[in-house]
Amino acid sequence: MALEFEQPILELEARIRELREYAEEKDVDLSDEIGLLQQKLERLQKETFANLSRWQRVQLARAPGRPTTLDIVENVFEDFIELHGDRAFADDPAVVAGLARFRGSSVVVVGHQKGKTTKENIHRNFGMPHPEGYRKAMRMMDLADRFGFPFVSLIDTPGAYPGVSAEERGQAWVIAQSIQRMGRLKVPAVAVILGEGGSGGALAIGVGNRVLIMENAWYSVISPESCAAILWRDAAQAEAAAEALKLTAHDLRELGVVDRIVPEPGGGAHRHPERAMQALAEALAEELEALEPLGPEELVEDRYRRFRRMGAVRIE
Amino acid sequence: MALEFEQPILELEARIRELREYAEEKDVDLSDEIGLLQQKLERLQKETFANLSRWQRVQLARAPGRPTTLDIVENVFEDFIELHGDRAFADDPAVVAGLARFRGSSVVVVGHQKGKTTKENIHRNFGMPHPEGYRKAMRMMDLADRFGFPFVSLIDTPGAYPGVSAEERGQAWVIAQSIQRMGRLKVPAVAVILGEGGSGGALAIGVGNRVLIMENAWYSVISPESCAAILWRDAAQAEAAAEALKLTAHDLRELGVVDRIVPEPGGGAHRHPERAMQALAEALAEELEALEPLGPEELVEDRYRRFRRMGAVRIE
Amino acid sequence: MALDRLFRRRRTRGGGRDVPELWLKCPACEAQIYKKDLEANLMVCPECGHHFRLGVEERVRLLLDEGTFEVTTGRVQPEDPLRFEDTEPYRERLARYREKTGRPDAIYGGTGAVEGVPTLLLAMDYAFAGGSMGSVVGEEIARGAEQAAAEGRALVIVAASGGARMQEAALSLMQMAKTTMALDRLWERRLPYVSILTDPTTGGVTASFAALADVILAEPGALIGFAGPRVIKQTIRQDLPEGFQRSEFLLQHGMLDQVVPRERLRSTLAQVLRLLHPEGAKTRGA
Amino acid sequence: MALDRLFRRRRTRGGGRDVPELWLKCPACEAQIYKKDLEANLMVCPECGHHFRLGVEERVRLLLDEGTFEVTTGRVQPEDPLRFEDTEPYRERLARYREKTGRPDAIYGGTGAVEGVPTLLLAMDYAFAGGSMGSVVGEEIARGAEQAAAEGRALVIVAASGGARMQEAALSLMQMAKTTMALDRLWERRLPYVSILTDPTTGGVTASFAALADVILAEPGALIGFAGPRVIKQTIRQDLPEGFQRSEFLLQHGMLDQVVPRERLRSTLAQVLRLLHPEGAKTRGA
Ligand SMILES: [Zn+2]
Ligand SMILES: [Zn+2]
Repeated sequence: MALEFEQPILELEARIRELREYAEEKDVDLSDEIGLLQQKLERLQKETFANLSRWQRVQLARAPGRPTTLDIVENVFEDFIELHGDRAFADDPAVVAGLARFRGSSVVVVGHQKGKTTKENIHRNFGMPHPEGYRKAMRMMDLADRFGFPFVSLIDTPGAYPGVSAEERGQAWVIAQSIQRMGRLKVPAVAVILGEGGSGGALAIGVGNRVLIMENAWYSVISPESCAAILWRDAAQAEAAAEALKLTAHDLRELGVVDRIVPEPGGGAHRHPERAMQALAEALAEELEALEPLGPEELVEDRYRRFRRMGAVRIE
Repeated sequence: MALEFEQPILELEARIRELREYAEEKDVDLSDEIGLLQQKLERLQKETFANLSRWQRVQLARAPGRPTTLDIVENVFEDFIELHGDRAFADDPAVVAGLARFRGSSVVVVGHQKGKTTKENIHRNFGMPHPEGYRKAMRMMDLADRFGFPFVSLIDTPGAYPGVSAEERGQAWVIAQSIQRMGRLKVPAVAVILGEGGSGGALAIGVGNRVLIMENAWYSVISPESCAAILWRDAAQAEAAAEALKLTAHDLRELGVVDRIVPEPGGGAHRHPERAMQALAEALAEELEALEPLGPEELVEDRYRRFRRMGAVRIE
Repeated sequence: MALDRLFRRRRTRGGGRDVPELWLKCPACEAQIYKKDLEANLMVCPECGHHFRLGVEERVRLLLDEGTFEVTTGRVQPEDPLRFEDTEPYRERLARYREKTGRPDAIYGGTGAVEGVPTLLLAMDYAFAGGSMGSVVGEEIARGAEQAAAEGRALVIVAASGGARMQEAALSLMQMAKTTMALDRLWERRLPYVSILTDPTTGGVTASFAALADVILAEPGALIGFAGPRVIKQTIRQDLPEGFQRSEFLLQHGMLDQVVPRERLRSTLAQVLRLLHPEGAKTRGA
Repeated sequence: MALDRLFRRRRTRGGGRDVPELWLKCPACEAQIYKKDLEANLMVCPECGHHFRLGVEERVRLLLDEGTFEVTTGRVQPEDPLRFEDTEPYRERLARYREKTGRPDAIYGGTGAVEGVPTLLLAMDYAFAGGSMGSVVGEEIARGAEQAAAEGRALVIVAASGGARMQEAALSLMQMAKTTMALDRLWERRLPYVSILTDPTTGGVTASFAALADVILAEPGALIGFAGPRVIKQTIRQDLPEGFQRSEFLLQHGMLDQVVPRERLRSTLAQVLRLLHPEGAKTRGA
């Protein structure tokens, strides 16, 4: 299950664990040896994670064990109650939505949801929503506006589902509508890219006044694999595509696409989800507090200005 | 095709026609005889239509040849352009919607649509909408509000379609939403019951500031046949049920459910659709003009007050 | 509230004449259930979880904080605007139902609190003319929404209805618009409205206020829909799919927020109201 | 406008060197068509009605009143913010397309009138990088919406696009939000926006401004969707249904207002704009 570049770290960790057990069992003092290995481990981890390639980050972003929307609503928020359905066609398990309390106040939360097992993943359609999922999200935006609650979206999808049923029910239409609806929110909106930020399926709930990204998440117009398949005509060139797409948190911060990077603990969020979620909670609290003074019209205008700036052009 | 109580009138008309042809052919003067028969015809028609039973009116309301939504958008309005689809699932041919010009100004029009032939009726589902039809209607309400155009609805349905597919896609939900949406219109809304006003399927587009009804139309919570089947346990008692339900234009005017009766020409709208449509055009023009001075909030409040009054209760 | 208190009043009243009804057969699993056990279990079959219908007084006691309830319904009385008569005059039917239920029409409720959240709770009474909505039900709901808005209360409506009341014809139909539009008084004040759908909720009630809540909860296995199953069967001339128009089916089709077993209904409702009601939504300062 | 004028300019320019292209084969009915006949017929196959792609200059001439057009696009130039390189550097691709089309990016248009209604018309150029939307397309559309709002014009956008431009990655994606949000400037002023979908309109263009118009028209037989047919085929590992993702399919599925043959496109657009634009909507006083 471990990623290739994680192997040396995991092996070192295993050796430290063994030594500890041995020392305890035999009642000998190996603290010097263990201390040295610990230092070595920390160095290795730092080095590995300081020099991650973009493709390695993509792998981290997909690593099982990373905090998902359901983890976050249970751990970062309180009193979460899930609300189901789009009131039109179906409930989409690839999108989780509901009400919760955050630092004492009610908020509306919507997020993509992948499964942690194959069975769950099939149920959740690997986090790829159908149109119903986005309609559920829009219903939540209505709810946030109706009650004046901040809106928090959690993004983690390879993309909106590219299937016949989704096309029949207007996948493009509903993504466009969701972008528009979120842009019009009269309440503070913060979007967080948790893991994968795959194209329009991610952006549909990504129109925040602030857009945050976990340190090892990615966000782009297309996945590296699909990009490679189209531009290189070879999906195996995904690594090159990942480099070219500049899809990491740091790239996006530089491009002005995201406002803030939520740091992940050493080894990545999948190895220490609680610490990752704590960092997220703090960032979220700060951003929501910063938005509090803005009135409804100011929030809409702020969001417009934020996205109006995006892009790189030269005016002749 | 003629209704039973129309037979004597139709026979007399046929005789007059024959006499005319005979007189012309043989070049003889039968004007006295024809004049007498004409007088008799007028008397008979007046008598018949002055004493129509409620059940006879129900039959008239269903008579083929009455002006339908498509007739009205072509004849009462100008420049009609049909707009299709609910932008979510399907286009419902049982509901026709679009933009048009009325007395020089743009309006949004929505109406139920029955077919004139069996084939057309199958295509139009006998004027019984699926949820998509009501979503299309709501989209038109959005359009009316967006541009500040008056909203005109034309009601002619036995009811919303009672089938599995309609239930699956939330028939009750969408009717409720349409009632709510129409209540919130910030533009003048006039509803006209053209023929059949069957229950929630009719009311869904019936929340007008003014509700007009064609003289021989009916409007009730249930069709006479269904009512008879439930209360009398015998659908053949439809005539008795029609009487009990007090579902005619005059009954409804008395109950305060409708504001205005649009008179139909002698013999009913199905025999002289152009004249019926002309009367409708005049009534519509007057009602829209009367609503013109009201502002957006006043229109919402006016609609609320109108429906808030409805009902018969006693406060102890 | 201790669950065994829920039916205290009825047990006290009923006295010793209940003997022939001591045992009931569950229509779902056919188990023979001792009536007191059923009542102690909130009228939920202990064997299979089948939810029996719950009376409106029991419903109020189930959902509201002890000692907070004050009835507001009952002053609005039905009329017979159409002088309707089928196999029996409408007036006589009304009198019969009044006799049977002790109430003037198919709705009961009032003000109270749900875990402290000020609430106006209305419950439709299926025992009165199948919970059908005529002018009285419509008027009580409109008044309830207006009062809740004026007093800063959440509105909670427990639906149980065969639909609109035929004997008031077009006037019943108009209640769909009246109740729906009255809900907007809550919108203006940002007060929550929660709808609880119980067995059965169909016709004009589903197609108006019941479907328009901020949060829609339903009891398990409840029949919920627009057209009744018999009508649909006649229309399509086919058997209906298993579970069709039941709560779980509606949840899958996106119409409900949650299906909540009766034992968790009160706590779920309280959680929703605390999150949505202005008094609960911002506790930062508290 | 006389239809045979539409291609006048091109014919004049092309001169005598067009000889090898005098005949074309219709991809739908395989008929051999004389090129001049095709052009005179608005690039619609005279045999089967198949709509060939129409160039952006021809599109402008087709839709705007003669002599009213003033180009507004062209000042916004592309950058290479990611220094993107696949099998070819993005800069070189851009230069090639500029060479080929004579335009800096995949959009062309400006101000004009449609049967008198003041309009800002933008047409996406499929010949430039498959009409893909990068920063320039997004910026031109945002500017177009803002200018239309400021000047009281209707906005008309003719879409033709394979989707977002991969070589600008996340910045392309952001154009979906930027263009969508810019449309709200028209809302505030009650100015109409009409979207015309032509073959093909997919990906991020469909899933943003193209799907959000007051009225959505499409040309017959155009491929319209979110995911491309190849991607979908890979996903479901089945053949796609006949007519899937074509205009007529989308009309049936409720996504379009009308499918309009090219010969009626101008008159239909004019009718919609006259009904929606403030200058046409109230003629009572006129
Ligand atoms: Zn049981
Ligand atoms: Zn051809």
